[in-house]
Amino acid sequence: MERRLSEEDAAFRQQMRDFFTKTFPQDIRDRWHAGGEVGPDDIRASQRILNEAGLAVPHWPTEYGGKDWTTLQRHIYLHEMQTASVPPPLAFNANMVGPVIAAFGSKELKDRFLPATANLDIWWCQGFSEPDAGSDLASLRTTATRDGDEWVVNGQKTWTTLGQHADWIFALVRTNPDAPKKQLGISFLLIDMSTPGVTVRPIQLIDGGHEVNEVFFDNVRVPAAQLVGEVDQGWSYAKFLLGNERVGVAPVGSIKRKLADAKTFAATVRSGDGTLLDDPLLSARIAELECEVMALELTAIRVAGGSTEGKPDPASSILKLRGSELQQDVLELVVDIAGPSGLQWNRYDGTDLESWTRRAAPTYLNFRKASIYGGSNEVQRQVISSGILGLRG
Amino acid sequence: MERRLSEEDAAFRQQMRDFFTKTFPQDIRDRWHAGGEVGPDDIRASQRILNEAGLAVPHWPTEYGGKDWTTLQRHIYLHEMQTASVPPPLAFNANMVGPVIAAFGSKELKDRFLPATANLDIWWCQGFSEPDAGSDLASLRTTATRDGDEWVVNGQKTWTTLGQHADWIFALVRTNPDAPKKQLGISFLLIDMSTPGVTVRPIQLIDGGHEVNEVFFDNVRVPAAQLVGEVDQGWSYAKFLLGNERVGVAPVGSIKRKLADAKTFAATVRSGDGTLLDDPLLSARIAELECEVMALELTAIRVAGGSTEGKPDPASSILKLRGSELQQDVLELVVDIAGPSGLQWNRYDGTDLESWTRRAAPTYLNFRKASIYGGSNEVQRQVISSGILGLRG
Amino acid sequence: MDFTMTDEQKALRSAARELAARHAPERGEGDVPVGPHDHDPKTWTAMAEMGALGLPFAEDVGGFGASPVEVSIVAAELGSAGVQTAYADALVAASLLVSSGSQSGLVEAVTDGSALVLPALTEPQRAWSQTFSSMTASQVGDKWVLSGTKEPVLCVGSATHLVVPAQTNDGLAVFLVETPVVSGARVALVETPATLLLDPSRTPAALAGAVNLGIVTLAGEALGAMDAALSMTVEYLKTRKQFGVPLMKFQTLTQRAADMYVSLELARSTVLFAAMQLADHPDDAAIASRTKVVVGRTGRHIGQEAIQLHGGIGMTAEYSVGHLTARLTAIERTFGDPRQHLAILAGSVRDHAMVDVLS
Amino acid sequence: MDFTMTDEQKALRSAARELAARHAPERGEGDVPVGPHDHDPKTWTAMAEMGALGLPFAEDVGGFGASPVEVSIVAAELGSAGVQTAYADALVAASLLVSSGSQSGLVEAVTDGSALVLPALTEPQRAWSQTFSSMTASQVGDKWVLSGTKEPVLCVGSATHLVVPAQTNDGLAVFLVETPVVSGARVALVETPATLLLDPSRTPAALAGAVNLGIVTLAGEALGAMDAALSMTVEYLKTRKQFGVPLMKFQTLTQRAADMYVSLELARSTVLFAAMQLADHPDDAAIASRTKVVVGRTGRHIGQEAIQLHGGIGMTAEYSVGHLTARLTAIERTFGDPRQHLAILAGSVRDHAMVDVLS
Repeated sequence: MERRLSEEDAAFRQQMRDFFTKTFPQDIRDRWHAGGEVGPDDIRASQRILNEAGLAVPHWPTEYGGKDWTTLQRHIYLHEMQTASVPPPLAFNANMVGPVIAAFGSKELKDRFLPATANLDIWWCQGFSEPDAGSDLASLRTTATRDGDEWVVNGQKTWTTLGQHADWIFALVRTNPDAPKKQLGISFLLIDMSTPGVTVRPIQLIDGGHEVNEVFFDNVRVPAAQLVGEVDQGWSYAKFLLGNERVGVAPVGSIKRKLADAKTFAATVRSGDGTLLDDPLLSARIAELECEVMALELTAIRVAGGSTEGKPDPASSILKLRGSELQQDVLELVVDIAGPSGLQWNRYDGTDLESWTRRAAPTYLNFRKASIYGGSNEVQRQVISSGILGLRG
Repeated sequence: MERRLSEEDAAFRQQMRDFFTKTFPQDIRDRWHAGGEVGPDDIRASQRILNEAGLAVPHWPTEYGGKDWTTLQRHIYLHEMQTASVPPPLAFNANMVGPVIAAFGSKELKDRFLPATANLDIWWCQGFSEPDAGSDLASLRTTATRDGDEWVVNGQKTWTTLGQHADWIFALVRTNPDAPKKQLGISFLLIDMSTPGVTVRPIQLIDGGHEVNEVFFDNVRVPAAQLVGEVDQGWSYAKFLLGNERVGVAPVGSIKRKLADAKTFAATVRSGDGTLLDDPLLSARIAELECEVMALELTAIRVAGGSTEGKPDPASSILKLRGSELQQDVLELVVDIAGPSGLQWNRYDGTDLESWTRRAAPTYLNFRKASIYGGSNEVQRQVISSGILGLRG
Repeated sequence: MDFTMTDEQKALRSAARELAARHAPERGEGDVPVGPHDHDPKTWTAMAEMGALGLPFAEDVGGFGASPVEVSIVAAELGSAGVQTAYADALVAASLLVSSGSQSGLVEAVTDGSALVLPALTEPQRAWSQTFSSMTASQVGDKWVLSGTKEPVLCVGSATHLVVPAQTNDGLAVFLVETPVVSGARVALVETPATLLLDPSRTPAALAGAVNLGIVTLAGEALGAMDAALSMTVEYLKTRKQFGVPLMKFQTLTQRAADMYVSLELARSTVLFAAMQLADHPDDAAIASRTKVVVGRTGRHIGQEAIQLHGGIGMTAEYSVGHLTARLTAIERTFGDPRQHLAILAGSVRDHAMVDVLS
Repeated sequence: MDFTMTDEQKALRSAARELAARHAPERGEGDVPVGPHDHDPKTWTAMAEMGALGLPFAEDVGGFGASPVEVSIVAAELGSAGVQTAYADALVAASLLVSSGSQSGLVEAVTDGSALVLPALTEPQRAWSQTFSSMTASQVGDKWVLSGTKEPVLCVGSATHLVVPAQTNDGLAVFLVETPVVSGARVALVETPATLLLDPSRTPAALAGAVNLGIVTLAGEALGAMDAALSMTVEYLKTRKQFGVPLMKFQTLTQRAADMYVSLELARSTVLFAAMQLADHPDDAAIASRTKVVVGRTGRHIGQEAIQLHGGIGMTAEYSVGHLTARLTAIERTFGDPRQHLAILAGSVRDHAMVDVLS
């Protein structure tokens, strides 16, 4: 056991910190830090800057931009990026479809898609969930029927985050309705969103934003070459995508950034003769969250070290579960700190309210999603109880 | 809706308060208030004093000592008794077997048992749970086989509280092993503990006490007349016994007494320049518990008003669930207040520690039972979700 | 003590339920308003017509001689249907007008809906306080003028008058400002003429009573919102299938629904009691704080679990449950949040051995 | 940062596990000791023989040149087996002896087990404090004498020496008392001769370092106890049947077991890190307080749930899980409870923007 960073890792951290806080454009960071709905341009710009610096897809194979870092270095990279409020590489590209294509795609697919994916020249979105296939993803009904050199796709996906900005969608489709198990007979298909028959309908969320969408497929013709890996094997690629990654599962740096902001905010809210940061109950709550976030970060570092061997990993469920809870707790704390100033969150001119107070409640409400999307916390507990504890319900 | 007590109820409350705080012997109240393992003599003495005053079994039929009070009056009676630290009538007698005999027993059984039960001339214990029939009570295996005018009982009961002091046990026994459902074929039998073949083994609990026991039956011969109601109908009597009562399900008065004590204790524990009661986090915790206990008491009063029609009542599950949680929370608070002084809870002479500090941890540990015995909180939630919300798992 | 509604109260509940159903926001595909509400004159007129706006005030001052109990009944129906209004705020203002004893005409206009008088109590970047105002009041000749900023004041754009606590040389007093100039939710006054409603000697008790009335009104609304959120969740668990079976087959979900129910029933008892208690003792600050604590915690519990048990659909503006949670989130932080009220209660735990609810 | 044990640490763990198994309390039918432990000389001798008692101290002062990391490894094995000892207390005392620089002979006797030196830190009816002592020290000629009471001091009946913080005219100092007269767990000194170990200038840092070592030792023990409690619970859910099926078929129970596991893993990371951190910075009060908070909350969660998920059997002294919970309950309140440590941390939230664990 060794607490201290090696000289090499300490230098690495300094290098990351310098890049993110000195080289990376301040205006993009400021907008990201302020929160709220961020325009796609900043996300695109950020990823291209990162990619140019070789920092967009460090966990990919080296021939496609990977850096062969240790898991600790990847933690440091993410931590420094998040605490500096640098918009991270788009998860659908960097952490989802990219690794799947890299692991299971043909050489042709890799060469065609990976560079554009790393540079966000293609903006990907995810077509997994359906109205009747959420936690029970394997019940999906969107079909792809072979017709000559093409697949013909029909059906509907939902909860497609940022789908309105996307150029392409990676989708799970049922290619063999007669397979003996519903998990079999599913394939992983790459679909150009501009293909005739693809329609996107944004869904409004309770914070007023539109970050998720329904995507409809009506006889959408997809070249057969855009099927990743083997036909009918898509379920195993999806599982790889959903659970193979321990690093970055919990957004520790973002949570720490927000908790630090919360202290800054509390110090600006007058209460009695002082500020809210002088309130014993509030400062104790902050201290408690700092303890819990510290325990989460240490756990992220500790379990990241183990190997996943490319399999779904129950250890990542710990990080997803606790990470989403703590993220929600910190955002709720900010609503408490905003207090009455957070009660009016519609935009208007001529206000003395600071913008963080206006964003506190909708951001809190928006992040109730964190314990639902990407495998609900109930599913994560199930993975832990069954996969780690051996409790087979 | 009306908040104020009627003049009649106000007078009733004063009468109860006067009796419990002025007439009832102070020494018994002091010992009960101090907590810890209380000897059977105090329990017996208390019940006889109450019975003489007509206050032991007010909810029984009037011809056997009942008072025909309103549910609010019964709440007041219990509240004043508990806050005055008067040992309550033994639950096995007053709230369990007594009402069952009164409701389902023959005239002969009533006349034979109810007066002695009310006066604690017979000390009853409960023979329901078995080693393999806890939450799943209907799986019980203790058998009673008819032989002439007698039932021959074989088997084992467990978690029999205060069985070591008991004269009689009321037991659920399987009289028809071939019944189509396991809930059928169970009878409700009254057994003299001095009958040959009855053995009691005390079980030590984690606080060191011995309040529960195993009771073994080895060819115990029981006169057929001691079967309550109809043969094979015992399950419905047991359900009546476990759930027909809303008043007193949550020990509101006891919780309030202990929470008031906790404040007194906290005011005696020095901390910094003051006492623990000056600690903002501790006093906030106390205030929070006062809010929650108030909500519980109001709910007890509110739902007590409704009729149960003698059926198991999901509303009592609310009181059992929240009552046990709050009782445990308050006892845990006392451990916090005792702090380092509570770390040595073995008895020894020549100590400067007050006795409440010594009793804090074992009492807290002992009352972990509150959410397990008498229908675990998981069972109570099941009763609520199924019986009230209609969620049939 | 009796928690049963009288026939009159049941009739009031029916009327309020019918009103709320008629004015409930529409949901479905497409965008809808989210978050803090604007003033809806149609709903407000209907509330005035049914007498809701004057309910807790005596008849001789232009009210309808009912009590906070009736107010909480109406508020619960609004909350259950998701109808957001300035009801609590308007009652706070009206209570102060009534306390002043000098505004019977305006009270009448308030209760018939022709005037909308709102209180301006909160300040930018300042925690809730009902005893502090940085607004200053000074006398120019025999006229008062106010200077300072209050924000946010919800629905203020529709207000005809504001009731404003302001600091005088002698302490906090309460003033009436007519047709204030506002931007968005901000009230920035500069030497603005105002009428003295309550002088410093009468202000603390009047403000406490007014805010207590606001607290119990919002608690009633929260009760309705929680009721609706739990009902919708239970219905969803019964009908929605995952893995081929209804969600209610998953015990972890049904046990959590049971916990929601228990929380709700305890909150219900608290709100009903608080309304009865404040009817008799309008300035009982302890019951108001306890209600804020219990209802705040319960609203958080039920609101969060309602979304979680719904899953993704609970996040959408097309479905009511998220709106209910948003409203509960706002109510929890209005007139002080549970932490603040807990701190107030913590300061007085020495004053009593036990909390006595029977008297 | 690396959480992997070295081969030496693994060997130490094996040895400690073997020792703990040999000295674990027997359970089964019939009465057993419950609650606070007495000193068991056999276990203690075995711990001395394996070198546990001198682990964290430098070799040149009679220790074995290891660190709090190794201490926490040993403590976790004791905790897992339910072996209660004065290990944490003895390390606190030894740390103060080492800090004094004047007691190398006694340190040697402590590490070989021939002396049992315990700290007397707690006072009747006083909250935990490591900066206050009502024990007074005065000089009679060139000798020091102590007067005052400390209680409870666990295992004090077996102690050969006590280390006692006492108030001098110049501030808090630390003294050594030989063969104290005690009753039960009470140490009542009246003009008792004592040796000055640490003068007021050196006392605060030495006491902080000593108590931090005690905290991480107990945190290690708690980790082991939580590990054992969770394992037993999981095993019980797998094997115990209700309603004809194993308990693990009840999703509400398995989801709660998962939550226990998550809590445990976060606590594990915290304890391991705290041990490493204190090895480098023995007087880092913040990491000690954070560890108390995390481990205290987790011990409470796991201890309570372990009993609840066992049901009735978890309440009995025949079964280990209740003993583990009892021990976790005591550990939570030793060297300050989570509330106190939270209050300390709350006082310093301004001192840093974020908690930095990588350096």
